[in-house]
Amino acid sequence: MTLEYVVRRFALLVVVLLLAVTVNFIIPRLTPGDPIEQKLSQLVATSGGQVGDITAMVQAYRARFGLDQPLLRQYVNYWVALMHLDLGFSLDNFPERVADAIAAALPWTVGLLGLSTLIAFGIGSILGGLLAWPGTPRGARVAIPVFMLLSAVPYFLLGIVLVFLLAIKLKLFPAGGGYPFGVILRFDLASITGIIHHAALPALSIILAGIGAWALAMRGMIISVLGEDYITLAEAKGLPERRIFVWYGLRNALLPQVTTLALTLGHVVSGAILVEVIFSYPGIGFKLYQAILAKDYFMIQGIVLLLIVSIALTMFLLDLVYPLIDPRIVYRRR
Amino acid sequence: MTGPVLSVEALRVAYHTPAGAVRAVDGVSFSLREGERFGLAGESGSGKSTTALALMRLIKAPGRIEGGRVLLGDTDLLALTDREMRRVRFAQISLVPQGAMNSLNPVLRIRDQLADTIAAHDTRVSGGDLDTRIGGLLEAVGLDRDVMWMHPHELSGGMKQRVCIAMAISLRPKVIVADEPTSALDVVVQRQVIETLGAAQRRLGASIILVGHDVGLMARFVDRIGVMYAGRLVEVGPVGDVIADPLHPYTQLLIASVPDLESKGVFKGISGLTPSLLSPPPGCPFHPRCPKVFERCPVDEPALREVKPGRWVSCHLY
Amino acid sequence: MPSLLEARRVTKIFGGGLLRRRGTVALDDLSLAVHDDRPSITAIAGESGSGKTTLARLLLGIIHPTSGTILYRGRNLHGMARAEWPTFRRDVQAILQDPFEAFNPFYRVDHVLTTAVAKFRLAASVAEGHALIEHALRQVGLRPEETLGRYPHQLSGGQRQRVMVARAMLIRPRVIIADEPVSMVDASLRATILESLLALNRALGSSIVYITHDLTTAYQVSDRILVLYAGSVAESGDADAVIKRPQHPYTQLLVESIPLARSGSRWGQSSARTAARDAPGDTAGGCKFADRCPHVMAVCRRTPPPLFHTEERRAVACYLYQDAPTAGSS
Amino acid sequence: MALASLGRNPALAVGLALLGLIIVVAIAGPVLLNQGHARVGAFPPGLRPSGGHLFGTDTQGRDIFAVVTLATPETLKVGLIAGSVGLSIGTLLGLVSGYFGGAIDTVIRTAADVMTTIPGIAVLVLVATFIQKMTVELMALIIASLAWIYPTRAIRAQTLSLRERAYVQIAKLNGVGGLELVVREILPNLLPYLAASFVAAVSNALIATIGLEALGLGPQNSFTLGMMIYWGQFYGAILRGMWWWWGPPIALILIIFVSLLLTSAGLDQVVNTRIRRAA
Repeated sequence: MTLEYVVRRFALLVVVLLLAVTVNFIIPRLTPGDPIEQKLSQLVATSGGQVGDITAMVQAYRARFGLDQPLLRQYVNYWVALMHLDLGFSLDNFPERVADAIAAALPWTVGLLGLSTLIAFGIGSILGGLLAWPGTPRGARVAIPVFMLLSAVPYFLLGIVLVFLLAIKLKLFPAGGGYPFGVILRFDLASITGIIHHAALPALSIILAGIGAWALAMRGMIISVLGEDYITLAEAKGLPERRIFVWYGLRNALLPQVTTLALTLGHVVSGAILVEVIFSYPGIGFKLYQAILAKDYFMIQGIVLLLIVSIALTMFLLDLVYPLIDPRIVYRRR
Repeated sequence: MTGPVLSVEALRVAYHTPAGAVRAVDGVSFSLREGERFGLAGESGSGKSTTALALMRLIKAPGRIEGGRVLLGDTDLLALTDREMRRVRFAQISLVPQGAMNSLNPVLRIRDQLADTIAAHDTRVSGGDLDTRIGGLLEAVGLDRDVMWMHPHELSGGMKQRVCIAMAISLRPKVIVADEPTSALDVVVQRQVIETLGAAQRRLGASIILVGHDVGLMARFVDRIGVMYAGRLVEVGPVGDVIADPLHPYTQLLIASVPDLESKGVFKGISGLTPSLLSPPPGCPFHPRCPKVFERCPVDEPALREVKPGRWVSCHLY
Repeated sequence: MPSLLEARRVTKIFGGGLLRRRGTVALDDLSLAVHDDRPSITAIAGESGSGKTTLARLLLGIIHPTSGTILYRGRNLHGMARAEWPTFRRDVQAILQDPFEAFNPFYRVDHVLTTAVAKFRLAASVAEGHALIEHALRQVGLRPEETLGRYPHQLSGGQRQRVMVARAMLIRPRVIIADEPVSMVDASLRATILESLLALNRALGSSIVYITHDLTTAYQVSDRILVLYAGSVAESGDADAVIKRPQHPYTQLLVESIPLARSGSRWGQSSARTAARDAPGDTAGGCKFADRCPHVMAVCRRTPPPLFHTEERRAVACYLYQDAPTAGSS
Repeated sequence: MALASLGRNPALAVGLALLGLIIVVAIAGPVLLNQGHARVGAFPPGLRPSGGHLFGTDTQGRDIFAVVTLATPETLKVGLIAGSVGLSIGTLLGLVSGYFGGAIDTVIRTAADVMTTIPGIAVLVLVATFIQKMTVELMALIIASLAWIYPTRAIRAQTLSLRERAYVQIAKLNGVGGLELVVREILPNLLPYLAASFVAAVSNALIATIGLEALGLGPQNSFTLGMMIYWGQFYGAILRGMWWWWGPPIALILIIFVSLLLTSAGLDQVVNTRIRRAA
């Protein structure tokens, strides 16, 4: 686990980015039919009128976006555009650029997903640790099946149940959306409480489902740590229960738990996206859902690319942060 | 002659496994005088380590201390509440663990692991003079002061065991229990670590219980030795006498099977299988493998009796 | 007559990948030969990290040397065609250290014996094979009816190790590499295993390479002892000479550290022995034992000492004996 | 021996029992059911659950009980196909790279590492969007294209550790080599891990399927539990409080996942006792 480790992880990041961009570029071109042609024919069908010769319109559009050039050239153009953060235009509400749409949705997702995942990870890990700790009263063990149930159900299904119970039946929370209707968002108390009020249910469903999974994972790790010799010596030293639990138990069980976080990031993000769909929460997930409905191909490509890149970057950052919590991993050649 | 520092009376420990109750320690009694080095020798499955851990009440499920008393001075450790026991641990009776390799918390610096031991019992000490005290402890076990800023993975096996010794003497306890402290170390480092333990113990005036299977090591270090077999003490006495003139047939075979540098190519072992602790043989547990077995042996269990001054044995021959 | 199995100037370096400058040198220019005509028992003694297990794996052909060659009947082992390996396997067998992991938990203990009989075609019929197995088990002090048909976890460590020796006996190899065969077995049970090793040597004429960290059993079992330190031979010679009159300072330290039951001084009287470097220093050139050596001289730190032949069949890699002749390998 | 260990392993027993029940219902259901009830307009729309219609009807008059009975086998089919395809590829790659190592191992390991980083949903969305006519079988194959990652990593890790075991060395010394060694010595000890990886692969596949369907990317013309939820949400059943439309599919999905989780927890116990017994 030395400098070689860092270089290997960075190489992995680069490979992932290359693959993501390539996959993103190729898949739409593999499938039969031309997205633009479909979009135009769909427009024609819905608008009912006779709108001239579709094929001519398609040719003009393809020339405009360089789609008539040889594949390799298009690939290079795609990369060049990416460098300028230009993800092309949204087919659905042209001339909006994909990059701008994503930029608008990103903060909502980062806020909702980032916060609730961290909360779920923190609370879940501590509860899971307590569950396995012999010091905890026996009664707490009843929580295990509850956590099992929670971790079994996919995030967004929990979301549906919460919407029905807390929003429709008890009317405690709004049933969807990110902020009160018709409110211009400013940094004032009203908007902030509005946002929090709307984010409550989606966040709750991510947290509840997340807590179950993290608690069970941590419980398993604490059980294996309990068998270690340094716990026996810590007890032999007469240390207070709390210190053993935190500095000897949790602190060591945290290491594999962070690795699991890094490995399951993809799964966590996927779940959260679907929560946004259920709550029509204005984040990237909901944008993706709308883009799928409207067959807005370039928007879909942009969002998918962003997801892959952001997760790969986060995993790389976690790998860099890891040595801070595990002294055995050292970059400098000791 | 002041009374014994520690006296163990009829200690019993059993592990409740799905296959039944394994009687790991089945009525062990011995006493420890001040400053004395007492060796608890036995092969695997004899119950020696379980006895050591039971003294510190570190037996975990499915193990349970079933009975007996452990008197440190005049307090019975087995009767204390968990809170009271926690205060006694390392302050009165401390432990040098067997697997030094992973007995130190891998994510904490050596200083923090010594500091929390001291702070758990002596909350007045803090900051500067805590560091000087820790530095002194490390030097007392032959380590450089700045080892305290290192993490366990940066130390060799021998150095880690020395840190454990420093921990064990940090609160000046009356009794140190060393559970096979050097079985994982190479022979050269083993001697250095044992001599360090001996010097630290002598300077502290504490008594030591050395648990182990290496009879040679016992001969070089302890004053008195107790030999365990199938969860019971079968012989106790001054180490020189026991090795020169072993009384119990098992001790005789055990000492004979220890290879030495005299007789070459001649091997003496003990035939038969180690006894099952789930259903130990009736009467004397060694009778199925004992060359001197006679009709009484499989019938009733011999008690540990003092057959000669200072020489205890549990065998019907005497 | 070429040697049966030989390591000629073998070096093995692990790691040393892309970024790490140089890997760990497990074995450094070591030579050892086992001859077929006069079966002998050679002990390879050394602390953990001395490279003794690496030597075992090299001799068994499990790993490749970084430099130097492993010779089987004079031919480079790793140059041989796959078809010739069964004969090598028939001649060179092993007894491994860990009795608990040497048996596949999925099968009964018989599996390891019946496979040997089948693969090496030791018996014409099943009945004959069974008889061979029962005979081998009795030779190592085990009753077949108490051993065969059982799962590994139903036998004790000592019993399992004896089944391993029986496996070697079945195949009647020319050389057995015994890698710490008794280190995980209680002293009282070692006798039968060490006795059966001697029997293998005397009755079946198999040479044995006995690898151990315990000099006392090395003295008990072997004719010659090779003391390894940090991948190189520190001293080699007849067992009596090496143990009773050790010449290399490291061997002296090893012998002096052995706790003997019946003789020797009391330990723990003198002041605490400081933890002088208790691991081999990675001094660039020079003798690797220099940091821990009470007789270290200037020359010791410059170039690694060659093997000096101080007496008949005796070699010591130490400048204290630099006036003795040096002549090739031990 | 198997029954005895089930006794001491309640999680596995309950898990397998539940799974068995679900599979029986999934097979028997469509046969016993009058499939006509599931057609549009079969009954008045939006009926609340009642004696005649256990789960009421949806906005297009389909009897929810009938739809759910038809949907369950389809969803299970996707999970099982994707799971088994994923497992067989994963086992093959895991065994090859774990046992033989070298260049092939680096290739497989890097591929698995890279694919783990990429969130499954993103790739699946991309692929599913561009497929015109989605069917259950096609859905299974798309998901199977990612289902091999987890088993490959799990089996490779296990093979690496088993390969170093002393009994494998002994087998080599006994003259056993190559494929025979893998099959006779390594594979038997892999069985509990294979079972655990299969359960994991199936549940991951189900999560992916239901996720895609919730985005409307599932098979349009056949009933699956995920699509039921999608159409329910699409027609505002949640906002209009028609809990009997999306309730049953969620309940069934929950039961399926809980049974898979219990089975994998039970298998972990089997794996640990085997290790404890071997150690």
